[in-house]
Amino acid sequence: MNDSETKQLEFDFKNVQAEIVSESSDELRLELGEFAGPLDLLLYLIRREQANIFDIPIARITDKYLSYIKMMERLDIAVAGEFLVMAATLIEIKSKMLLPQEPVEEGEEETLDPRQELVDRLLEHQKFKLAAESLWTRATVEQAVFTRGTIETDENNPEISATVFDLFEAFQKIMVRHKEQIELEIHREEMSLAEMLRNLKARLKIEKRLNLTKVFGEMGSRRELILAFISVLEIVRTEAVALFQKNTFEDITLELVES
Amino acid sequence: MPSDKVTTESTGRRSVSELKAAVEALIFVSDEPLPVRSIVKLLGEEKEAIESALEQLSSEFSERESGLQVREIAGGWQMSTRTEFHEEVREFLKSKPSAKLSLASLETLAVIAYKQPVTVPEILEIRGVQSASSIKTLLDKRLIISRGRKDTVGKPMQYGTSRDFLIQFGLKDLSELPSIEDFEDLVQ
Amino acid sequence: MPSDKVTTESTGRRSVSELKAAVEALIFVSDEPLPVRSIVKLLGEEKEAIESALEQLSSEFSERESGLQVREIAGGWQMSTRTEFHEEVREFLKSKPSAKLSLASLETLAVIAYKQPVTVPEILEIRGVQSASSIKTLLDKRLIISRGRKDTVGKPMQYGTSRDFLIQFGLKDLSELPSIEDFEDLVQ
Repeated sequence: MNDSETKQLEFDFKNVQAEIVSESSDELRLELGEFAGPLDLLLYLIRREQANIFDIPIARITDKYLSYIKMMERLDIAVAGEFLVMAATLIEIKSKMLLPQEPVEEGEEETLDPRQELVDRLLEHQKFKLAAESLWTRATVEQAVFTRGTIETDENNPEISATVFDLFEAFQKIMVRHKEQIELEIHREEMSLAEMLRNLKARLKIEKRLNLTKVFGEMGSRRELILAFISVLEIVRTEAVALFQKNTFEDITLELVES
Repeated sequence: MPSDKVTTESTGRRSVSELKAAVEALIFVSDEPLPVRSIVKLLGEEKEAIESALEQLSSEFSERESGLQVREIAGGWQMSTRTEFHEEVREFLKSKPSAKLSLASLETLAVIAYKQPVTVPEILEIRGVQSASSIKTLLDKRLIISRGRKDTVGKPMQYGTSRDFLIQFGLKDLSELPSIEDFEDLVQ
Repeated sequence: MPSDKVTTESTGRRSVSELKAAVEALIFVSDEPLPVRSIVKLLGEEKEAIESALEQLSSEFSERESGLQVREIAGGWQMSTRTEFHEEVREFLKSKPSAKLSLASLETLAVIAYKQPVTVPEILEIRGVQSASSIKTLLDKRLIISRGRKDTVGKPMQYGTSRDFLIQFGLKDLSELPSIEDFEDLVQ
């Protein structure tokens, strides 16, 4: 369902409903995204049936809803759990509606309409859809506003202002890195550090200059990668070489310094 | 522009017009909306004097139909281009309108903005669908942040909107959002 | 300020005052001094009109004793703070909020937060790099504190997060740190 994230909001908000497209009289295609949940489908059906949201013809809407779900299954679309939960809810409401209404006695509270809870949810859901629309408008206006470019006094700093999530992510990355290192130590085999060092030194002699991003990219395993990295450090330490990086995040080049 | 001729000297060391200029310089260099209290601390002038300098500065920018505006946003003051010039600026910066949020993410953001602090199950209840990937997107874009844990079963994480949210949506503070009740009338 | 009332319409599509405002917006967003020819190309107006807009803009800024100046420098036009305010500006840039951390410090802080109490060798073991300068930064910013010595060889100092850490990251206590479980649903 990650696709819904990449779909950009370039369409008219007012006309957005669960994307149900009629291709022929009875063949329907239902596009599912996070947006098109069961509440959206219900709202769509209510509108299509020109029903009143405050007096939903529950039997009719339930039938329509179920036929959509069947159709989704027929088209081999995985029906998300939420849709099935809603189907169950609808069926339950429908059966409650079929029970004979007990006459309301004097002084007794009127029994709650079995549809009430659903209606409340639908109304609440719609409110937030409108709120989303108003946010969208705001964001559009704000995208027309720009702040100043970087100025000299601002050293282009690599610093970031952090939240707990940054902290968490940083920690997770380290743990992944750490785990890989441990795995490497366990699988010590094949090429030795000395071999790797010899290889890289020889290559540097011939090519005079090594693009390290490229060199690291050529390594077949994590183990080789680490060996290559250590070798480079060793070369930097022992040989007449220099490391170059034009800009932060750009490729690093190892160059033989002529002596 | 009658302002600085009428108003009297500020309480601090600076004249009103000096104060205005100093404030303008600070807002200009600040990367982020600059809170009044930071300016107060920095310049050692009265809060009222600084607020009045900011208001004057802001109205002067709009009166002389500058290409820039000075306005209050996300609890601070900021200088930015006026929307009228977005085409020229965008062309110059070769910037495309930044990727907008998907409908799913916008809906999730709306729920979080109005119901904060709110947990994942509470968002599910309102939206009727799982919102995990939207929440991830919103966290990545720094539009929402965690707001501690809720004291219920499982101690779920609660989410709220961030300062970046206010900035990106051009809001002084959350009270500037239209009230959710306003949308009630629009619902059928 | 006789400028825009006296001067005639510019040759292009824009009025003099619109042109001035557009030019102002462009100079403002530009990272570098903006050459006249770039503005000409961008706005499609006559070179003379743009030059005159720039001159007018520049003298208006100095006439109204703004905190900013518009001037020609290094073959282009640039907006910057006026030298009179360099003290305030410098002080401001120095006083920037301390919540900013380099990635290295953030990583170190993450290890300390999740593994506390933890020693320097243990941090090295986890991060795979020396963290001495990060630890110093974090101590300076009072985000971490020493937590006594570990009872092993060399009795290394142990570190943990401070109360300031909780405040800066908006946490009630350490149990509010996000955990893997909070993210299981969010990651994919």
